[in-house]
Amino acid sequence: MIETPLNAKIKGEAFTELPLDLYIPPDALEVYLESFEGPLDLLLYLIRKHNLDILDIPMAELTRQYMQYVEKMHAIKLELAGDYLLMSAMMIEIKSRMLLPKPAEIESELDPRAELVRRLMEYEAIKLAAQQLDEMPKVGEDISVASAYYEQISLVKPPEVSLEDLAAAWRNVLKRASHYEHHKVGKAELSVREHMSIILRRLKTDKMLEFSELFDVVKDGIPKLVVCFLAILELAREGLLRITQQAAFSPIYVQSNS
Amino acid sequence: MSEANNLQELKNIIEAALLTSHQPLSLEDLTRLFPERIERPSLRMLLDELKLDWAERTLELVQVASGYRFQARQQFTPFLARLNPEKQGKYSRALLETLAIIAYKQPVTRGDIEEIRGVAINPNLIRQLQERDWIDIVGQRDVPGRPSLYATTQHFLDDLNLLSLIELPEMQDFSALDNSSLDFNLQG
Amino acid sequence: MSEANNLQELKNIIEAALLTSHQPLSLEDLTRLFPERIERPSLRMLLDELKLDWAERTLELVQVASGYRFQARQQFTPFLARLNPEKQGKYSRALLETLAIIAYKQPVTRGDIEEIRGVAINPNLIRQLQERDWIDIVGQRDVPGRPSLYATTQHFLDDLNLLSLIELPEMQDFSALDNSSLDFNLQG
Repeated sequence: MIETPLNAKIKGEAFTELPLDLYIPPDALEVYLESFEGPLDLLLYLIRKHNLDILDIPMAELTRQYMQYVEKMHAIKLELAGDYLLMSAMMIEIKSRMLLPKPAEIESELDPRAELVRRLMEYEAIKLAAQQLDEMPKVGEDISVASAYYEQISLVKPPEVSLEDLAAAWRNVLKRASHYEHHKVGKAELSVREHMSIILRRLKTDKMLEFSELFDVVKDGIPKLVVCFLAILELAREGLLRITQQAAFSPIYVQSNS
Repeated sequence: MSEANNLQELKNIIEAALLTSHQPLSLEDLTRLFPERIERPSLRMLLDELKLDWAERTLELVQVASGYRFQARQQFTPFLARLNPEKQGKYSRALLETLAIIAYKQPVTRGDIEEIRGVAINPNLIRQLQERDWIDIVGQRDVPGRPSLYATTQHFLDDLNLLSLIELPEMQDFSALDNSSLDFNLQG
Repeated sequence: MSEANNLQELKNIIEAALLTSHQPLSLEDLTRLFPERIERPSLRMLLDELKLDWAERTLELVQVASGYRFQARQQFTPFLARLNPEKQGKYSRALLETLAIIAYKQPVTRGDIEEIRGVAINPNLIRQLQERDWIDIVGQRDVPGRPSLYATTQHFLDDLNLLSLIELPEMQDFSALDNSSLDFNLQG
């Protein structure tokens, strides 16, 4: 028995059971319909749910059921892939071919449903195979491979990376993640980020530092002091360090949250 | 150095190499370890011994598609899993089904995959599988547009702990039923 | 289970973890292996025993800044080096993008990188960058699992001939510049 696995949460509650009949809680509808991988998946679900014989599909019944779901998808404006509509057309065509009286001489012609049945079975086999692949232990998940350390003395130099390579790689990342506006990085942010790493490194050796120790007032110019201060604020905001003070006017301490 | 000592030394070098390599080592890789020539039967014998040496220990020496590797015995998996909390999420059904089609029907084009699944495929899926080094392009089909043919890699087999594709779980290929039997049932 | 058996079991779990870890494991990491609480003195004792167990073997258990790791004994280094006659290849796109994200968005966790790239990241990539000494761990984020925070190193700047990260190519549309509050000269 194949079921459509659902990994859905609705209003924080896990929603794992498929509804038993066509009534679907309104909130669940979208998640539910989205959980089908395509028209074949939906058809297989309907066939299994209504206990239909896949080798002798009642086309009228299945088409009616299928159209109901497709209309629901349409109604909630789920982006309805053309694939679903194409399938409707194909099913209606099969149904009508079955209604036509067959002249005796083409009696031996293939059942109009044969191609659909073949595709459903092929898809079902793949669906099962996919589940099996999912369950197999994999390196990095359930299999841990030996990887002890060794000192590398490489005879050949490792690949070089130029500034252009790096910039191109970053542009690629941005292009794909264009919805992450905040990933664009300007010089101001870069200098803050650099100082964040510098401060974290210092706090790795000295677990706790007095706030003022993080600033070299004599050597650093004002801009650098500002950047350092911004870096501390950003680190605190991201929860990477803690700033503490016992009492008013007593020394302020900075320590790593690590 | 006596011959026994020498063999023990060779075995140690192989062990050190396998314990520090993060990918499987083939017999060919292993021969590269030594400046002098070493015959494959000797290597195989040493590997067998190594396997025995470790029979009762925490790792086991296994052979996968691209060679030999040490891996932690299954019983440690639940403990080791606690070390890496940043687990990668589950794979989507779309990705798994695409992978299954490539694994069982290879070589296939994107069109073949879409035909079997009945839906258009997100190009990101293919890219994700390629980045994971589980599939790659093995050629082009000689039809208009010359679409790429995808197949699974050795690395895919390694990651699934397999020596060859034959070891994949058998697919319940209903569609392989020949048409005559199908025909018979369909008349009903 | 007798106590002796139980201790042996704990030691085996630690051994399996250390042999399969891509990076040194701290005492804190090691405590995470076990569902039940384990005291640090007990851990230290087990690590000492493990060290002794391996005293005559191919690897040695050593303690480095960020924790414990198994490493191949020096005598094997020249042999292992023969395994990787790396052609001066090119780094993969995945590696370069990972490096770029660490450079521009540091400090970041592996999870951050995966989120930005939208695909799972191969742990080997991180390891490769660490072995090249271009990135290192500067802390842990204070969330469950305490994932490591990666940043670029001084060595990375040296290799790219940079004095500071600020010299990285700027990646912001000038038209989009609107944080005039930070406009004064930060390049100092």
